[in-house]
Amino acid sequence: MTDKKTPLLDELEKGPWPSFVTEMKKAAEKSPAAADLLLQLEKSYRDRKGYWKHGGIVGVRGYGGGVIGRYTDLPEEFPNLTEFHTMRINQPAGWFYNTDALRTICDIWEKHGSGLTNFHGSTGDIIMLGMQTEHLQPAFDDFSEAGFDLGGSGSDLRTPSCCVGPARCEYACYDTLDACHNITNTFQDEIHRPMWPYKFKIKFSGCANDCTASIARSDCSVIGTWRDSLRIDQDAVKEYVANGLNIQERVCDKCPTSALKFNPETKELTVNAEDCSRCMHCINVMPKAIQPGKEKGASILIGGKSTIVLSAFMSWVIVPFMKMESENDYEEFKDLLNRIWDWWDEHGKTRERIGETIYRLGMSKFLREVGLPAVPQMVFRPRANPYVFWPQDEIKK
Amino acid sequence: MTDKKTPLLDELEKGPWPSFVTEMKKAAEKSPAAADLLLQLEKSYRDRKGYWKHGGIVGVRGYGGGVIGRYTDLPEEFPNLTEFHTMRINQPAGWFYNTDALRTICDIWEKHGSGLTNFHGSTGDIIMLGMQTEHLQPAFDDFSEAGFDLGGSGSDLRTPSCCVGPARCEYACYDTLDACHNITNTFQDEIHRPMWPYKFKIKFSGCANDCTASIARSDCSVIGTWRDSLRIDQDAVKEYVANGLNIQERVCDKCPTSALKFNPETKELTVNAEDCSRCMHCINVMPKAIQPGKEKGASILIGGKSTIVLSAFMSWVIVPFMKMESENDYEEFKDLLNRIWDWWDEHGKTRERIGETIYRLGMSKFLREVGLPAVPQMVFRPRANPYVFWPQDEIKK
Amino acid sequence: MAKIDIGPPHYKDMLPPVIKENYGKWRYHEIPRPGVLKHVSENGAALYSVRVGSPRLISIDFVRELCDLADKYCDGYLRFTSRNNVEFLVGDESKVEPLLAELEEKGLPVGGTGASISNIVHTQGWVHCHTPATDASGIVKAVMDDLYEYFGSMKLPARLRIGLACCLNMCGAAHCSDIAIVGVHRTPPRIDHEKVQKGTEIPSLVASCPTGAIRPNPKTKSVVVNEDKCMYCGNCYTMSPGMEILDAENDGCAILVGGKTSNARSVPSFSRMVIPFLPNNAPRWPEVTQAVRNIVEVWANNARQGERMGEWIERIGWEKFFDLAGLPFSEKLIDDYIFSRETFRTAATFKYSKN
Amino acid sequence: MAKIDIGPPHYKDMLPPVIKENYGKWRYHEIPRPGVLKHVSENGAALYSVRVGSPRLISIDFVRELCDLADKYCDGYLRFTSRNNVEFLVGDESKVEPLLAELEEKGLPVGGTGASISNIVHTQGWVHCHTPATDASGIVKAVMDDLYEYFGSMKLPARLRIGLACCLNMCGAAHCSDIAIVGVHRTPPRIDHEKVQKGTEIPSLVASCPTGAIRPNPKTKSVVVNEDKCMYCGNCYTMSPGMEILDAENDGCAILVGGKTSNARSVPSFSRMVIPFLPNNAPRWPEVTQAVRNIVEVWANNARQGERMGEWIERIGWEKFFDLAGLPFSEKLIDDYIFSRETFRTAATFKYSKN
Ligand code: SRM
Ligand code: SRM
Ligand code: SRM
Ligand code: SRM
Ligand code: SF4
Ligand code: SF4
Ligand code: SF4
Ligand code: SF4
Ligand code: SF4
Ligand code: SF4
Ligand code: SF4
Ligand code: SF4
Repeated sequence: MTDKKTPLLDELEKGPWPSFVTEMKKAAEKSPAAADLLLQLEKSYRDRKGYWKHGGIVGVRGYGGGVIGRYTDLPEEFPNLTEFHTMRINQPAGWFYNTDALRTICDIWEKHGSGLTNFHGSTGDIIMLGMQTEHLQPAFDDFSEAGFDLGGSGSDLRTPSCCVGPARCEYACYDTLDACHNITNTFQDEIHRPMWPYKFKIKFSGCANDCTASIARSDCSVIGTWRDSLRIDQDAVKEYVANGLNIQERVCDKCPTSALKFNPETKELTVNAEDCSRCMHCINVMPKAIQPGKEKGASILIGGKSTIVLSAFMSWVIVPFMKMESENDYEEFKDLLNRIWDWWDEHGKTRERIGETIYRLGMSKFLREVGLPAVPQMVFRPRANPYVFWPQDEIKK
Repeated sequence: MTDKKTPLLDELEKGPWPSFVTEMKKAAEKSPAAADLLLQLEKSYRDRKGYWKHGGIVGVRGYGGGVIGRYTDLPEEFPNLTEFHTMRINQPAGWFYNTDALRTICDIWEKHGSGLTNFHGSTGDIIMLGMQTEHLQPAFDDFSEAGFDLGGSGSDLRTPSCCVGPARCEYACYDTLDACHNITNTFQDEIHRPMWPYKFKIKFSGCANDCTASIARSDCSVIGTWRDSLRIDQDAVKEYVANGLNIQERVCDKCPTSALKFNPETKELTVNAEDCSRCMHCINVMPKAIQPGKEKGASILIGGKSTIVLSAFMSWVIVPFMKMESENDYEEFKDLLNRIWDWWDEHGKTRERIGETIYRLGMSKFLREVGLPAVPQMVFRPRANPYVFWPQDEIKK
Repeated sequence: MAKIDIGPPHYKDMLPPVIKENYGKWRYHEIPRPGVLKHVSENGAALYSVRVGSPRLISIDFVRELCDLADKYCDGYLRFTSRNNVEFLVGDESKVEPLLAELEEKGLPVGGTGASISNIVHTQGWVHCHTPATDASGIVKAVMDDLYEYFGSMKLPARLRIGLACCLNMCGAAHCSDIAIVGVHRTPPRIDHEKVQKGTEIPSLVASCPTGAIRPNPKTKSVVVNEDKCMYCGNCYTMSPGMEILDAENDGCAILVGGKTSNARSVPSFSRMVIPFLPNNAPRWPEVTQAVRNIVEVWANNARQGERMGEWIERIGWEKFFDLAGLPFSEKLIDDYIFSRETFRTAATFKYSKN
Repeated sequence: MAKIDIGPPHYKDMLPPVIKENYGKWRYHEIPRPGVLKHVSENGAALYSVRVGSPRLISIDFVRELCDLADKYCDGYLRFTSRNNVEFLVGDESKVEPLLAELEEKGLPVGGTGASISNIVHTQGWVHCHTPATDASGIVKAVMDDLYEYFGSMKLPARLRIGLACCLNMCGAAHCSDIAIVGVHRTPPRIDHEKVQKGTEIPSLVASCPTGAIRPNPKTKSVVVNEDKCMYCGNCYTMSPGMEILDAENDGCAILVGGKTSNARSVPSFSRMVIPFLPNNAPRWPEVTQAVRNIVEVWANNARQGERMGEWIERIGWEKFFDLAGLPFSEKLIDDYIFSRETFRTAATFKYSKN
């Protein structure tokens, strides 16, 4: 199989960055489908277009999503790609693995699929790339047996994901892994059975650095923050000074709220906590000297998504601060999600993301109906037009 | 007449700011219409609503606009307000007057109208407030005789206006009065005979301080600027320093482009002309030391308007720099206006301002069809979406 | 027949000698005292402009009085400003003091220069318009009385420009003012079918509604309004007398702040709503004057020198402004119209509010 | 039958001992060398994370190879990052150097930390999707080969994040990246009426078009496209296989720059288009790699330390960026969609361009 010629793709085995072509060739050694994939891709490279048929609905028992059906446009040329579906496997929170688990995945995939995979897909799943319809159920059975479950696809809750958080990051303001795992488990039905106007994504970042890019990539972003003051260790500040850091220039001058004062005489750094917007900049530059505050939690934002249809949206604040420590806190968050989903279910058009529904119907309606108090933290600035929808029960009749 | 009671309005004769009620009472001494106006207004104050009928079209021979018809809702109670139209008189450029001219206006108005007036209306006209239909033509005849003409109203070019400019301001980068006068005279037909989708306003400001608020108040803003470098007089800089001005803080730190460097040793102030965006701030603070450059002209902006319907728009740049010195330069500007008006005429919906038409159809279409080259100065930043309308003659067939 | 299309009189005929001689030659200016500008020309000539507040709605007697003063002190020339103040153009320095004295005697306020509150750009209101949600001149008088000290002094952080429009047509173009007072309706139009049937082109009326709240009703040959969709803009009333929008009980004013039009330092900006409604308590609108004074003073007490209202608020953050001004926030202040998206806080950074 | 709805495995089972012991107790970190993070916990323990670039589209053999390494150096644990890099979690400092040596031997690149270019977030492209306007893995390989030196070093002004999406669905969520490479179509869909008639719900198809370019055609029981209104988003193709949008001749890539998602210093921002089209010159997309390198180098040579791409451009102004990068400007780069208004320069302030 692999001795068929792929001159264009071979070019992509050159150069220092690890080559996906090499990976495909490795897979092609063992899998006729992977071998055909290599050839179809070579043809795509030659012709500068893709050769996959449009869509196709396949799945496993008990699930409404988790599998993306895929069929080649050229079944005669590439018979092993006649069916070449992907299966989305929900990753463990934080993308941590022990090698046993990984090897098990590999073994299952060797048995049922092309041997090609993405670690990970853009949403966060493990992508099992390319399998036949008849293997779907057995592969799922094996994954389930091994403790793995499907991720989301279609108009459902997509696989939530989270940053490395407290597992390895000193900035984490809440336990992103625990929150992600807990909430993922609560919403198994929502993940596995599409029932909404469109997809819904949740991402958990432990602080405003937002290492999951949640604000751009998820309908609901949960971003760690604190309510009190960041903490400064003055000895460590002096150490940074001694090591040559220009604190005034690199830290104070770049603080977006001008909340930091550095005294070059005493070499003390002080913060006006009321002004600090917890952007993380100073902490990023001086992690040994500055830490988040003690009263930690998260901001909840809504509406992030990419370009189609109304343009890309970034999520915006709907709850400035929510504790994220106990099961009770999670309940509060889940309760909010349920209210939002109910509202969206009632008002959303087909293929309309939550952000688009809120945009179309207005934040004031959304807030009133979902039961969230309006606060100035939700907006960069108030409305410039005077087009207030006045609740008619507030006016004189 | 005036002994009828106006207890509410009388309250507005108290306090230090000159009172319009006092003015109305003065007019009421001589004009029964003004007297009735006082009483109707008192009623409005009591009932908290206006008492004018909706609209009404009246005019003078040869004109399509310039007069706003107005009729009271309560002709029986206020018979002298049965007809109470306003006439818009085109002010001289820069709102300069000699007293002869002003007295003549007063005399005509004493003869034909209520004796009440606005110096000036929000667009810039002299507003002759309140006259009967039968007086319209004779009043116009008298104004014309005295060298005054009507301003705009309806879907036409509205009376252009300009800042005091070179008449009294050291910042003026072009002759705002001459430009305004010249262009007003060229477009007499456009001012006096409504023929467009909607109104169109032009305002001339001599520099970026924009003392006519043109960017908010006109469909076309002509704002003075320069192409070379602002000029700094170092002796005058030293004088400011001697007088205690903190140049670093009040001038350099507030320059939006950080184009200014102050050397506290030599007390020299220097500018990086390439970076300067000609915002006027430094000149405003140190007018004795800093002057606009020598190669002067204007930026042309389009689209300003207030709230109705699509929200308020501010004008935006369509020509970064145009000379505004000679009749030739004016011709270039007028030619541009004509192209814009033609385009708007063809594409605009009824009651759609030019800014709204461009917004609806897209800047790229507008620029292509009006023949303006696209330059980055037209936007704060490029598009965030990839939704390019690709001219189909640029693609391969 | 009278001549038409003659255009306005030539401005050159309206310029005092000192200006004619120094036209385009002005070199710099000073503000020797509030309300007085001294412009000095390249060749040393000086012009003193004395700025005087006007109620704008004036009688011809007032104009004649101005003429008398101009004849006496200014060679018979004066001008008006883009904010409807009068400017006496004094070429002879020795006449400045006497002019000021006579103005004081006449009760005409001198001011409006530099870091002051100038005259309020405003509109017709109940005096002459058919769609007002509030009066114009009355509120202006009440507010200027209340803020009078700031017209004749220059003790504010920067200039403060107030605009007033009596309905959403916004003839006062208040939308880019440091403080905007805007007349607002709060109830949907009440349809007078007879009037609609009479003079109104139904398709244009339907098209005039920005929210699509109006549908034609072929049966009545009139229209119906979906009241839930209406945001009381009054545009339908502008199109048709049958769409009665005035409602004495519920009309009033909204307050917006933080706009500017100059390009100095920061780019021009829109005013933004901070109070959605205050009642029309004629004749002196105490709620409005008090709200405006509060905002002015919070700014004056907290902004840095040279910082316009909006520049100050953008620096400290709107959430902080609401705290400092003690103003309640509500969902009414959150945009829900076409360009709402750009106002949403698409960031995890903000300040906490006290309340 | 297999158990369903069991959810993912518990993350706790996936954590190495050093993390379990110090979970939530990390105190600070250092980057001893590019690609290696040293996290120190409150009680002094240290964890070394060695970050390794991956092509993301990998074989199970590759995964097994990673497992071998993890078993050898990391007690059998590893993780992947949100940008698809591999992280070896080394609890024992003495194992760091040997691991690095073996990685080097195997040709696995170590880097992506701090002021570097990390892995490119990307999508399926021709490998597995049905709507791509370009390939994904191929461009990523070509660009990363070209910018390789910036992966393994930290000499840039700040981190640089590249995202790639092979069509406007934007599965790479590239819209907030320092540099975004986006597959774009440039021709309207060609309708296969038979396919439309077969499986497509016509009203949904009509509704899917953001510009209203699609109208139903009751005669053909299919639709017609107003080609002038089409901006080739491909949303109709997602809805219906009959709306063939792939066009080998005219598909290609657009380049957008200046986005970010972190809230550090400046708020998150969208990437903005600076090159509307580059051709699909497979296999190595030289126009794309060259354009990306140019942008990276212009930024690297001009930005201040710590300044992200977008922060730098916003400071100097986009007009200046086009000058410095030597990129032509055209009306294609000016927004004409719903939120265009906020991009227009509503100010008289700007810098002049050289060209
Ligand atoms: C596999 C994956 C790309 C990858 O290579 O990683 C992917 C692949 C597809 N996406 Fe996606 N999307 C993937 C993450 C995303 C993301 C990024 C993210 O989640 O962070 C986005 C942008 C963020 C967002 O949600 O807005 C994204 C926005 C879309 C859209 C546009 C949705 C929108 O509202 O604008 C579509 C179109 C649709 O849903 O019909 C889409 C549709 C598709 C489909 C199913 C094609 C289609 O039109 O039906 C693609 C299947 C490709 C294939 O055959 O394998 N995909 N998709 C990602 C999912 C992997 C995973 O589960 O981990
Ligand atoms: C007199 C004046 C207010 C004043 O007291 O100064 C005025 C008065 C009226 N304006 Fe105005 N507008 C006046 C300046 C403005 C301005 C300000 C400006 O020009 O700088 C604006 C906002 C800027 C703009 O153009 O967007 C303005 C925006 C409107 C609008 C909304 C137009 C829009 O596109 O949003 C309308 C409604 C309409 O045209 O149907 C309107 C309509 C009206 C009408 C004719 C009422 C109507 O609905 O037909 C008002 C007549 C009042 C009356 O009976 O006296 N007027 N109008 C101003 C004209 C005086 C003059 O000629 O000097
Ligand atoms: C007379 C007038 C022009 C006219 O043709 O009538 C005028 C005249 C001057 N303006 Fe103005 N401006 C005039 C309306 C405006 C407006 C329009 C408005 O208020 O509606 C603006 C834009 C306001 C805004 O941004 O919202 C305006 C923004 C400025 C600025 C920029 C201020 C800033 O920092 O934002 C300056 C510069 C300065 O004062 O430092 C300026 C400066 C000046 C100077 C100093 C120019 C000069 O060298 O002669 C003049 C005296 C200013 C003063 O009063 O202290 N002028 N100026 C207008 C007087 C209106 C009035 O009666 O109060
Ligand atoms: C491992 C990872 C989280 C994960 O769960 O996988 C991670 C880990 C760290 N991030 Fe991150 N970030 C990770 C993706 C991100 C992303 C998302 C992305 O790139 O798509 C962002 C947002 C990017 C953006 O703004 O467009 C991100 C924005 C940051 C920032 C803010 C940088 C800035 O100034 O804008 C910091 C702070 C810093 O580095 O100074 C940060 C800091 C850190 C620290 C230093 C946190 C810590 O103390 O441990 C970690 C090492 C950073 C490094 O590589 O130098 N991390 N970080 C992700 C590594 C991705 C990769 O393989 O390259
Ligand atoms: S988002 Fe914050 S807590 Fe999470 S990994 Fe990044 S820096 Fe750490
Ligand atoms: S976290 Fe950000 S806002 Fe707060 S003090 Fe540090 S740099 Fe300033
Ligand atoms: S706009 Fe400029 S030139 Fe005109 S009066 Fe104002 S400051 Fe002077
Ligand atoms: S005019 Fe404005 S941008 Fe130019 S140097 Fe002066 S302050 Fe800076
Ligand atoms: S703002 Fe409205 S009410 Fe006031 S004058 Fe203008 S159109 Fe009339
Ligand atoms: S008031 Fe405005 S929103 Fe309400 S029906 Fe009339 S036009 Fe429509
Ligand atoms: S970006 Fe488009 S082409 Fe690429 S994987 Fe997503 S849907 Fe498919
Ligand atoms: S490609 Fe997009 S714009 Fe064109 S017809 Fe299809 S949905 Fe409409």
